[in-house]
Amino acid sequence: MHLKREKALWVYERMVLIRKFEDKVHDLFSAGKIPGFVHLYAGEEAVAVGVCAHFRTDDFLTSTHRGHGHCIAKGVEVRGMMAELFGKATGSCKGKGGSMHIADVEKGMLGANGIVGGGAPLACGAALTARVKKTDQVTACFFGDGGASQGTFHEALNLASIWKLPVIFVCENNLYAEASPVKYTLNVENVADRAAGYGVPGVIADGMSFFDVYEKAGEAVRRARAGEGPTLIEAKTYRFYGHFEGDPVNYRPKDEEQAYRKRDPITDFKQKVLAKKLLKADDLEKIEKETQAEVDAALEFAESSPFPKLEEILTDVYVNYP
Amino acid sequence: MHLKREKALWVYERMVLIRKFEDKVHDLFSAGKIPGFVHLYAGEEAVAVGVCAHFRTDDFLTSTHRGHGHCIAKGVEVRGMMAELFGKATGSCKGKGGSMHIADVEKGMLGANGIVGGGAPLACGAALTARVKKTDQVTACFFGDGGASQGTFHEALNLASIWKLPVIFVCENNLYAEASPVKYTLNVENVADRAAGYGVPGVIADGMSFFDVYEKAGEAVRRARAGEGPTLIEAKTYRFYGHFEGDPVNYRPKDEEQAYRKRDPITDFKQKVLAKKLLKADDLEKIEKETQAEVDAALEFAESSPFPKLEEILTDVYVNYP
Amino acid sequence: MAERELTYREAINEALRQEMRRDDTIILMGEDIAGGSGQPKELQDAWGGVLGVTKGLYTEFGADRVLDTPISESGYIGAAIGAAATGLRPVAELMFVGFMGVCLDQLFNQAAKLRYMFGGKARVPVTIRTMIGAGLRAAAQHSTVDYSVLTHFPGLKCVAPSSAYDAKGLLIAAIRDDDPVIFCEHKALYGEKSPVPEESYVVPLGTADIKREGRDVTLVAFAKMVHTALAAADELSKSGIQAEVVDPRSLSPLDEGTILESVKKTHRLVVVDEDTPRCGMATDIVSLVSQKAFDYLDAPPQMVTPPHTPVPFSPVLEDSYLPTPEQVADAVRGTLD
Amino acid sequence: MAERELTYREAINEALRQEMRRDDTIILMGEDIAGGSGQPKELQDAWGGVLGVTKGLYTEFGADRVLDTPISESGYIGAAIGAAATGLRPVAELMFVGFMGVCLDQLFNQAAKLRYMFGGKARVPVTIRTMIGAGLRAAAQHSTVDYSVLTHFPGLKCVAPSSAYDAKGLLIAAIRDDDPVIFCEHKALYGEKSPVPEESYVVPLGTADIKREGRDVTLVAFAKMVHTALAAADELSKSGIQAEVVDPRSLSPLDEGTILESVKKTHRLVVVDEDTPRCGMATDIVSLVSQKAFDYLDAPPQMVTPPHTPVPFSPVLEDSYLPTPEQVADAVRGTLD
Ligand SMILES: Cc1ncc(C[n+]2csc(CCOP(=O)(O)OP(=O)(O)O)c2C)c(N)n1
Ligand SMILES: Cc1ncc(C[n+]2csc(CCOP(=O)(O)OP(=O)(O)O)c2C)c(N)n1
Ligand SMILES: [Mg+2]
Ligand SMILES: [Mg+2]
Repeated sequence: MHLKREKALWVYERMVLIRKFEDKVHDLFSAGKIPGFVHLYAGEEAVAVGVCAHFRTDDFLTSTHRGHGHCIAKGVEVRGMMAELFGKATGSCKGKGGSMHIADVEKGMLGANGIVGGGAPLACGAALTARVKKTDQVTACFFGDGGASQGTFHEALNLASIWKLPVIFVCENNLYAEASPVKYTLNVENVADRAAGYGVPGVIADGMSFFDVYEKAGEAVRRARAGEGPTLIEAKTYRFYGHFEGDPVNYRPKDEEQAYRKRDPITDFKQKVLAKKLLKADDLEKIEKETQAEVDAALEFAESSPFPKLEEILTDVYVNYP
Repeated sequence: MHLKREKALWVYERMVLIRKFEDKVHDLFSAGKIPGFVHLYAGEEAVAVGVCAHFRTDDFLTSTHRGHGHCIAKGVEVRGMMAELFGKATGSCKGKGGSMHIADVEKGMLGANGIVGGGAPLACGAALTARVKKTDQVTACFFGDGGASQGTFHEALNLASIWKLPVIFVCENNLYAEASPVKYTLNVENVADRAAGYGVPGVIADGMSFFDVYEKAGEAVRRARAGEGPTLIEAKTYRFYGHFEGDPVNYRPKDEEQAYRKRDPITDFKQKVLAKKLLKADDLEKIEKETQAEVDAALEFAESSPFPKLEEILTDVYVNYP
Repeated sequence: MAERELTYREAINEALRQEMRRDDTIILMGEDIAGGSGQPKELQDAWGGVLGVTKGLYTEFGADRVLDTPISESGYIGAAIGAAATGLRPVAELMFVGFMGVCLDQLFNQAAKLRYMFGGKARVPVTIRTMIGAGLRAAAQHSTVDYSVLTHFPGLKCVAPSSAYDAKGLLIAAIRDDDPVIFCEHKALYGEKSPVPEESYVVPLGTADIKREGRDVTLVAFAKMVHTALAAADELSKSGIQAEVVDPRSLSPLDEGTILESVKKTHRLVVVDEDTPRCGMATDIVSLVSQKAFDYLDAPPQMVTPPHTPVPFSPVLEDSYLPTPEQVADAVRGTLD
Repeated sequence: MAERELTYREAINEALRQEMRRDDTIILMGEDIAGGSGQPKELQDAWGGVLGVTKGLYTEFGADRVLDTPISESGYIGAAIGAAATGLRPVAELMFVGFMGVCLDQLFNQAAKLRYMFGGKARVPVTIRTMIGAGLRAAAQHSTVDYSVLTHFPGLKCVAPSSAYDAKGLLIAAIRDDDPVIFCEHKALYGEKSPVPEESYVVPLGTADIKREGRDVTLVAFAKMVHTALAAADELSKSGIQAEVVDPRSLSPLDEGTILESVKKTHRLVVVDEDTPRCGMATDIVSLVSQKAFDYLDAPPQMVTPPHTPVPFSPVLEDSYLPTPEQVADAVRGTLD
């Protein structure tokens, strides 16, 4: 699938921004500066960016506990995200949600989700809104290989299939759910094999390759916008860090980790766009600098922001409360 | 698959007993003698009996809201069942459960279930007991075409597949879930098509033919007893009455109903065993008389039985209560 | 001219119809709320809900706005929630409240918490209609009220009308409300009639109603138990005891003021609730009054509820499982000794 | 010789280990309760639960008795229930109580009701271990206690230990009990130490413990809030106020006697609960005492709970969301005015 220069710049910028953001968060967590349960997306950048490269701001996505990458790919600002991780009043959610509930509804990012499988029904709902309002908006539903065992995945896929909802179910199969390997939790080779049971196309993408995800997501998005219904895409990927920050990662073979590190999606993209002469080394360098600066600025912003006022505990429970 | 004379007698007796029981309950409900939500199994006899013909008393099954047929096929006594429908103290559940919760754990009948999909996880549990205790007991999990949309079906099938549990998932596809046709609730032709997504055999049986169900269930039971894991069997069938008693059944084409009535599984069995000379007309007549007498006696038993004492409200909540 | 009367069932149907005519972002979802979807036209709209409450709405508003769903409550109720967060105003039916166990996550972790977790940057104007209550010989899984649980969760609102009038006004209020509201319909009340204005009106969430005035004791009761309390009040009045019957109507938010005012007047409280007694609405009201009107109470507050058991099937058991007017009257007399 | 001390985490682990050695029908199920299942041996038993509580049990008892599960709580918890009904004694882990929404049906409609619906002809000896509580910056879906909901449902039992000693004894009692028991582990207590006997012992379900004696006010508190109440009692004793701290330990069944006796002695009640205030344990205890010990109360009973809101993420918010010893002490002083 052909990529225009401008889009290619955007793609590189988003992928690198995700990586630098996550690397920074990793360091901050290790230094004890960020509290809570934090799940990093580093290594999986090609998936979120490959899908969202087809998206408009008014398209939607639902995410998971591992949501930072989806946010950034959908255009959520990193300063608000970083402030959120610090629990600051300037965070995307005023510090009330934290990493597992980071969201930006205006940007179409309908929330990370602390419940595995929790987002799948919500994604059908966003798609239903588009259908009832007769727009051509599409919705992506990201979930993990672990999430593929949840009942909500099945229910949502069935619902989307019978109503031909414009949803793209994107399984990020990173081989593990916490410390459980997917070969233990599934009796089939591919999550995509489940699509046939719903009369829906099931597609496997190389989640370490932006171009492969981009191409397969492109067809899924086209189908969805055209009213042809949902697609299930399984992106085979890998997370570079542990399940959550603090995880000793003692359940993965070291050689497996190394092999995947060698298939870094950012390096892969870089090599390909340079080889194709789509972008120049200068472009890339500039982006690397700018994204680093953006992350640094986000950190400064977060650190210098105030904590929420205590009254904030009581607000935002209801829109209308007598 | 070959059937011995003794087994054939048993099969005919069970199928006819189910039919006569349900016909009687239908009349009793219409006459206002039985209260509550009552879902009749008439028309689907070949499924429960075709599966349970392979079963021992120490095998298990989980059932649905439409449970009378499963009970009878598993050997539960009809007098206790009838008394239960009347809410009498002599009922299988002392009158506390009623039609939707009829059960007989001693007979391996782990309960009708008022929750669509509620029995599937329980079936995995019974199978797990067999696995842990290293017995060769098997468990059948009956559910409807409507139940195939529930998350629990997916979760249970996945669990059974990875643990190779001795479960036979039996989908009774009677074309409707309440007033909703299966072609509306499913985007695939067959529920059995879902099996491939779990690496499990998916088999279609003619639910109006005892012999077809019997044969396919036989292989599934063999697999299960041998530790080869679960099977999904979809039996295409039809319910002769409404969804529940009182249903005007105004959502089904009349010619469809007639066509299925013509394929009555009891008539079908009768014709085949007579043609094969497996049983004689006398045998069948005797069974018809005896089962009628059994149902009549059950009714008399139920009607003459006392209601539970009011103290019964408070018992059986816990085994141990301080 | 005689006031027009509607049944509770008809009042709900009318509220839905009027609101759907007014606002085309309102859609309905649920199992067989039409019935026969996907069938030839003459077989469609066959049921209008399992007890006929939504009858005719499919015919008027069509398949785009009245959606029969597969049996996957997490899926379609979650979809209603997602649709609410993105611009629709769905009314989803959970056929029986006893099915909440298969979709609770979408209710209490998603609908209820999204707005808070997102720092106020989302709204979830969804209404969940659900049937509650015993009395139909529907046994343990189909007869609970369990609204106490839904009231427990911050972020949800929960209402339970006792009359056709309240049903219409509360449902319209629920639909227009920008927060998730659980609308509990007592299935034994569908046939109850009361005067119901034809025009649209709102019973604001969080407003209690005094169904009968009295000076001697306050009976706080919910849904069908309002009728039980009224019957008890009738009975008591024969012996000169004037009971005031307060129907909170809305469990969350709760109109604490009306309850406390009543108790400050009567000095006695009996709560009549169909939910089981542990951590339920009855304990909620008793503890409210005990904390905030302690000095006005002349006798220990009382609860009349079913026992801490599932709902039994047998008619004889079910009938004596539910609070009766006699039990309520006895409890009242107890507070007057 | 000094008494042996264990952490709350170690006490739970020891209870599981001792019971599993004693009874081979006990199996464990849960997500990553071993971790690394299906991997080469050296990568197995990697986690022992997300916070290490079940560490080493897989190594000792093997994959047949310690089962890692896929993420399908309805599926595997339902399987634990089905196994319990057919002859095993499973201990299943629901990682966080906030996940109950994805499996509640199996808990409240199946485990809780099977015995009743079947007229006493089934028993469901299953234990569900689950983590409760705030304080770890885990935000709205991973920080609730919500045991009030589980206490509400007839047929379930529910316990919440506050010390390592109670944790071991209550877990052994829960496992041996023939009814479904929800065993709530407060995640902020895992590191708390107390003397724990090496031998097996039982803390019977339904027995409260007086964690501190006093004559002036009764503090009823649960799980981590027992420590908050004890801190408040320390503080109050400086000004001569002697608070009695009652830890019910078991929420259902509830030891009403010990609570009522204490209030009859002190004449004052403050309930300290981490659950939100509507239809919760706090209202349950306040209403119990108001009904049954009304004449002994010299002041309105008080509740100290978080507000009716989800749990906020931000550390500053979360810290002031939870009841503090100061708030408890203030509430106590309020009852003494
Ligand atoms: C309903 C539910 N069950 C369990 C968990 C705990 N949990 C959080 S993330 C996770 C693993 C998810 O694995 P996967 O879906 O593969 O996503 P990944 O972390 O690999 O991106 C688990 C078990 C949860 N958050 N929600
Ligand atoms: C969780 C749940 N949702 C909805 C219902 C209401 N209900 C009872 S039976 C039924 C239809 C079931 O259809 P199917 O599974 O095909 O079984 P059949 O009645 O055809 O035998 C429905 C929707 C229920 N009992 N439980
Ligand atoms: Mg994964
Ligand atoms: Mg069906």
